[in-house]
Amino acid sequence: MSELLNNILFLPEAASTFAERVDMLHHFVVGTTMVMSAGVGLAALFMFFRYRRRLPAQATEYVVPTLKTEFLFVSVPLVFFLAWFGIGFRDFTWVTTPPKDAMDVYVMGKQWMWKFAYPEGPNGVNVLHVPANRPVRLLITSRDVLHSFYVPAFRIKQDALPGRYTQIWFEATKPGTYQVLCTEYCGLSHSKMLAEVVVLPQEEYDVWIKDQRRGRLQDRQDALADTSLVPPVARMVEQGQVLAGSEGCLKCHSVDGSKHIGPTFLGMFDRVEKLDDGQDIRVDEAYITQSMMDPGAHLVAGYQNVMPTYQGKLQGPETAAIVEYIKSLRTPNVREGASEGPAYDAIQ
Amino acid sequence: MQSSASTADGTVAPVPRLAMHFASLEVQNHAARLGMWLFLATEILLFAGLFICYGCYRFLFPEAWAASSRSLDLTMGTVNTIVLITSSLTAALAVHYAKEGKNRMVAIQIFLTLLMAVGFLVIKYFEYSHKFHIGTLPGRYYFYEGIQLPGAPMYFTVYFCATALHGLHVIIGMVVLTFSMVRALRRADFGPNNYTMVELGSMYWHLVDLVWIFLFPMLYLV
Amino acid sequence: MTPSSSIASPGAAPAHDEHHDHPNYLVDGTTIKSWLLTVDHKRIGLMFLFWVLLFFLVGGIFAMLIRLELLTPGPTIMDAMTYNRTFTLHGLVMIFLFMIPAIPAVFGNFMLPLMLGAKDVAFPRLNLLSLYIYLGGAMLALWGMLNGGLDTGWTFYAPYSTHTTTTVAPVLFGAFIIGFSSIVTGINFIVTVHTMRAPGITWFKMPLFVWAIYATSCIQVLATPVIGLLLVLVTVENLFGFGMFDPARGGDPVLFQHLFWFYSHPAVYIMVLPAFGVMSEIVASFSRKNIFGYRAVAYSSLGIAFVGFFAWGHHMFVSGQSTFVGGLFGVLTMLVGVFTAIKVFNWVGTVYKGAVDFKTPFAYFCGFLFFTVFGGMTGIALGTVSLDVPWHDTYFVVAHFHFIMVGATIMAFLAALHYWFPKMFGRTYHEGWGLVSAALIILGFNATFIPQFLLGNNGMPRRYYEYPERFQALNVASTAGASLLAFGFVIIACYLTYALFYGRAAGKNPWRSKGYEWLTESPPPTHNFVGPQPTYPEEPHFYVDPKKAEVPDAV
Amino acid sequence: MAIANESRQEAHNMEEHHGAGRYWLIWGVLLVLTLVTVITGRMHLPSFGLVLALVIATVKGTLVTLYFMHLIDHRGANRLVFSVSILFVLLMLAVPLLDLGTRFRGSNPPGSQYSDLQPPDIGANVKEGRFGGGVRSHGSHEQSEGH
Repeated sequence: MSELLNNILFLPEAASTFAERVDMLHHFVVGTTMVMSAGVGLAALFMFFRYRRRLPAQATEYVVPTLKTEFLFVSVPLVFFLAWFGIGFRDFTWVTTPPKDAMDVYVMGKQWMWKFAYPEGPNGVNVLHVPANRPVRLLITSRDVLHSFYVPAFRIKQDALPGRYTQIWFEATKPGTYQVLCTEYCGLSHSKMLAEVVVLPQEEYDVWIKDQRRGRLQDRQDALADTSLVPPVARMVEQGQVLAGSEGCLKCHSVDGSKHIGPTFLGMFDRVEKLDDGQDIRVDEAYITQSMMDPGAHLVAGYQNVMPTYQGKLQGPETAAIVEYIKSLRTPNVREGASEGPAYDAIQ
Repeated sequence: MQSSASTADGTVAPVPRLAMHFASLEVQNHAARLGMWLFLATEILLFAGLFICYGCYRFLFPEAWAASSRSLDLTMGTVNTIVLITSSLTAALAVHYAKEGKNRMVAIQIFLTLLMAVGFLVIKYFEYSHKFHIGTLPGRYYFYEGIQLPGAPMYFTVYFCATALHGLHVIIGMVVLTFSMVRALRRADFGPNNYTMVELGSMYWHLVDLVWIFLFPMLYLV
Repeated sequence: MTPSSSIASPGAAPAHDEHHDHPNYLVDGTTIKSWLLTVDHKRIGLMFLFWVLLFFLVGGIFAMLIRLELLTPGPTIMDAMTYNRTFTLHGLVMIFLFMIPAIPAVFGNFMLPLMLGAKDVAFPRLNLLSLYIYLGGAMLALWGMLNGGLDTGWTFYAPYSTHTTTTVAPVLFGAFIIGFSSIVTGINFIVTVHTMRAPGITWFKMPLFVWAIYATSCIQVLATPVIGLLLVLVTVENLFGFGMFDPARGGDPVLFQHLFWFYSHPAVYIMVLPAFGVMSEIVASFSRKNIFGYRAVAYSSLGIAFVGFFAWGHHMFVSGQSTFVGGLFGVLTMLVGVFTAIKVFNWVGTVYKGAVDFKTPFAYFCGFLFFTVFGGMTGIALGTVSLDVPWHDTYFVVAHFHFIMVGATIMAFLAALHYWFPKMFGRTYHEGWGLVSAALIILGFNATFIPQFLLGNNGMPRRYYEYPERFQALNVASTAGASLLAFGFVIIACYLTYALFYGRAAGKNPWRSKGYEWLTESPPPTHNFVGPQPTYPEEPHFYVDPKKAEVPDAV
Repeated sequence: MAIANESRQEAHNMEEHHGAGRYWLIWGVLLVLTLVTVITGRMHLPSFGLVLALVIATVKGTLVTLYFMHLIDHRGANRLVFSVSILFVLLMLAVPLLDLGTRFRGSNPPGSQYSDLQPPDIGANVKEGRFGGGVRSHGSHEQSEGH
């Protein structure tokens, strides 16, 4: 029955739990509308014929509705409309409130492509892999203008706002490949901003993501290209803290302000340091990154050039995470610095 | 408003001419006032757009708002408020004298109003030039180092949009009032039955005042 | 209060009062200047009719170009940039230059004073000014369109509109100027209704068309300033970059949408409420019945005007707006639906025990009923929050608003044009061609937009230059329907132009209607009434046999 | 004929001539209120400062509309028009505020009190650029990783 209705209505395949709910309400609304409109229409047609004009200047009776009729005119539509609204709003609340155990994926719209990133990697362009039968929360952002992430088969859609996140979630029910479309007009190639969601069974998904993470280590270039997709700061800070421990930074750099082999991380970011060649430098992301890759380039006065280079040992996102961690150790009196979080690009 | 204030050309009419499509003079004046109120309602909604931008961003960035509003010159703002309220008084008095047919007094009161309007704009000019100097400017033009809170440039975007739009209304109001003044001097035909033109011009001026009465605490006293 | 006392005042219409034959307004003064500088509401209405039809043609050509481009999944007749500009201009021309002034400025201007027993609108010169403001704004906007044209969509959402390199400023500023025209017309009509009603016409004896125009004017006056401000802000933003809605500077693009839809949602009612008014007149006139539930229809116009203001957020369910506010807007949307339903039931009820004469305007009434019911019900469906999630910004929405906003309004516009053609020009058109073209247009409209409903269900987003191949069949169907529609309009243009010059003389009241506007001559003389002003003892559309008539106290 | 009565009533009210003293009195009250609002404004009252300022402004605005603009002598439609426009402003303000307050926090402008995201650079102290600090610093970030 519902299959047939879906075909008549040209609805695409329903492949998420939300799609099932939406379609149910859709059928209810369309069904009632058709029945009631047919009723009104037939009544009208009947009366057009029954009360056709017989004399050119025919006089008619003066008819006014009774209070009961008027009440009926108001209450019947009101009851139906509110019932539909009740169901619809329940479902809407459901789809905008992700369950706690949902898996996060970051989605970024960019003229004219979609980028996807998992908190622990990997990143990808225009293809999103998700496991079936597991809630997935999409945190959607944009780098330039408004976009809108739309998967017809899942019946979900959410605008991407530049520089901030919106969220929506879904639980795919059938493995397969589904199209993603952009539905917020975003410029010249708006209609070419297509992507795919590949829904894999859980086991295949696990294999896939393991492969991806291994492959990613070998393919640094790819990882570098995708660093533009930064997860939110808080998560990066956590990663950075773990990395600073595991990569050995904390053997030489303290985080409590005490002097060690290297300068302390506490309050380092945005501090003006005196270099050994007498110049001043403001510690920013560029300087920190450079110091990791080529530690001897600019030495802070009073420290030895003993730090090994991390060139090739750290991935782009890992470097960024450590920078984020250092930034998080600012002392409170330092002014709020340059931007992080969802980045925002110029439109040219 | 223009149509209702019309008179027969050339001759000095003791009472205003009734446009042929109105039933009576009372109705004509009523229509003129109602039209003016409707027009003022559109003006209120025009400013409402900016008030909403103000409200939303104030809600989001309260600290930046407080800090930025303190960077304004409260003395100048207060003086400007007093100037504008006083000009509203003279505009109201102009209507008062128009009803009594004292055309000379009408002209004097409107002239005083215009004088204060110019004063308002001059003070505003000094405030603006100070802001251009220190860099508390909208959006990407902002270069003031004193306030480094997110939202501060937004405050000045709202500030400049609101005060510029208000300033534009001051200028339009001056033009409208000038017409009444010239007529009070040239034709001197305002009287108990014929003061609609002054009344409507003065209503417009009061609206300009009204908007400033709200802009002043919103911008200077957050 | 007698008409003679007010006519006695000299000066305003120097020459006319000396004529004893009282020429009708069309021939009273034949110079170009007498038209261009007229303050007669009927002539201004006709000039509006001319321009509005011209811009309808322009918008229609854009529409046909869009449909042709969408015949194939890839590029068909233009490149992507041209296509983006075309649909933007289609929207802007149709909304700001055609739909908004279509019924109020043409038929409202012409009929409102006639229906109120007034000699003119309250501010005739402002009325003329409104025409020239409209033309000025239109010229500026057209100049901008020819010098590059903008590609933002008619919604010009920030931040795209503030950053695009196309010509945004002149077009948006043109729209801003046109807004003034709309405001002036609105103020004029409200004041006219309040102060110019003839003795005997109380609030609840006003024709329902007047009620609808009154409600429309309220919306125009209260909503237009907000879009005016927003247009200026976007223009300034585009030129100077103040950052009001720039996300990089803490600006909120969703706030832009709130302000935008605060006007643009009520604007939908500016387009459709006058259509409701026209249809109330026509159904009463052609079934020779008083309107069933007159007060309910009148109040529901005001209700739509008021509640319609606070339903704007249903355009923003997936924009990042909060879930709670989404629900609030959803409920209010349902209320608008209820008001519309009241009207529909009462129109159908009017036919009950009536005497239906199935003439061209009544054929359009049937089409109108169909489009209003389905346009309205799809609107309700879109308002049930969760269904809007997949439908938002797809062709379903496009089809929905074309049904309610365009379908219903075009039906009413054409119905009004046919119904009041004898009143305006004193001639009649060919009834047979009228029915044929009405059938063609209703069919063509359905054939154009029903496939678009299905396209939307199937998931095709709007504003797509190229589309996946699975959408092609329905797009071809839609284009075919659009051709049928265009053909219907060509027929109308032909026989109405013919009727304008060679049509039979209509006589004073060819429909034997008892609407107030038919109490005067057709076409009316310059100041609407000759000799003593008609009196209005009966309510409009009172068709009870005078012998049996007890003046009813109900309603 | 209700409307004709309304016109006449209004004309009658407007004819009733008050002395100029009323305007001077209102002016005095307005000046006093201005001083009050400036003084309380300078105290930077923590939570209700803006509210108090707006209440005073409303009182001042009411005085101006009622007496300077003679709304107190007008009836019916004029009052309705004015109050409806004020009502619309309030409702129009309330809804976006409600939206900002109840939205998913991540969707609010970064750096605002309703967002956890870090603010973009506000553009002070840097070279002027159309797109400001956010992009610029991000660009340098990417470059630095290219080492």
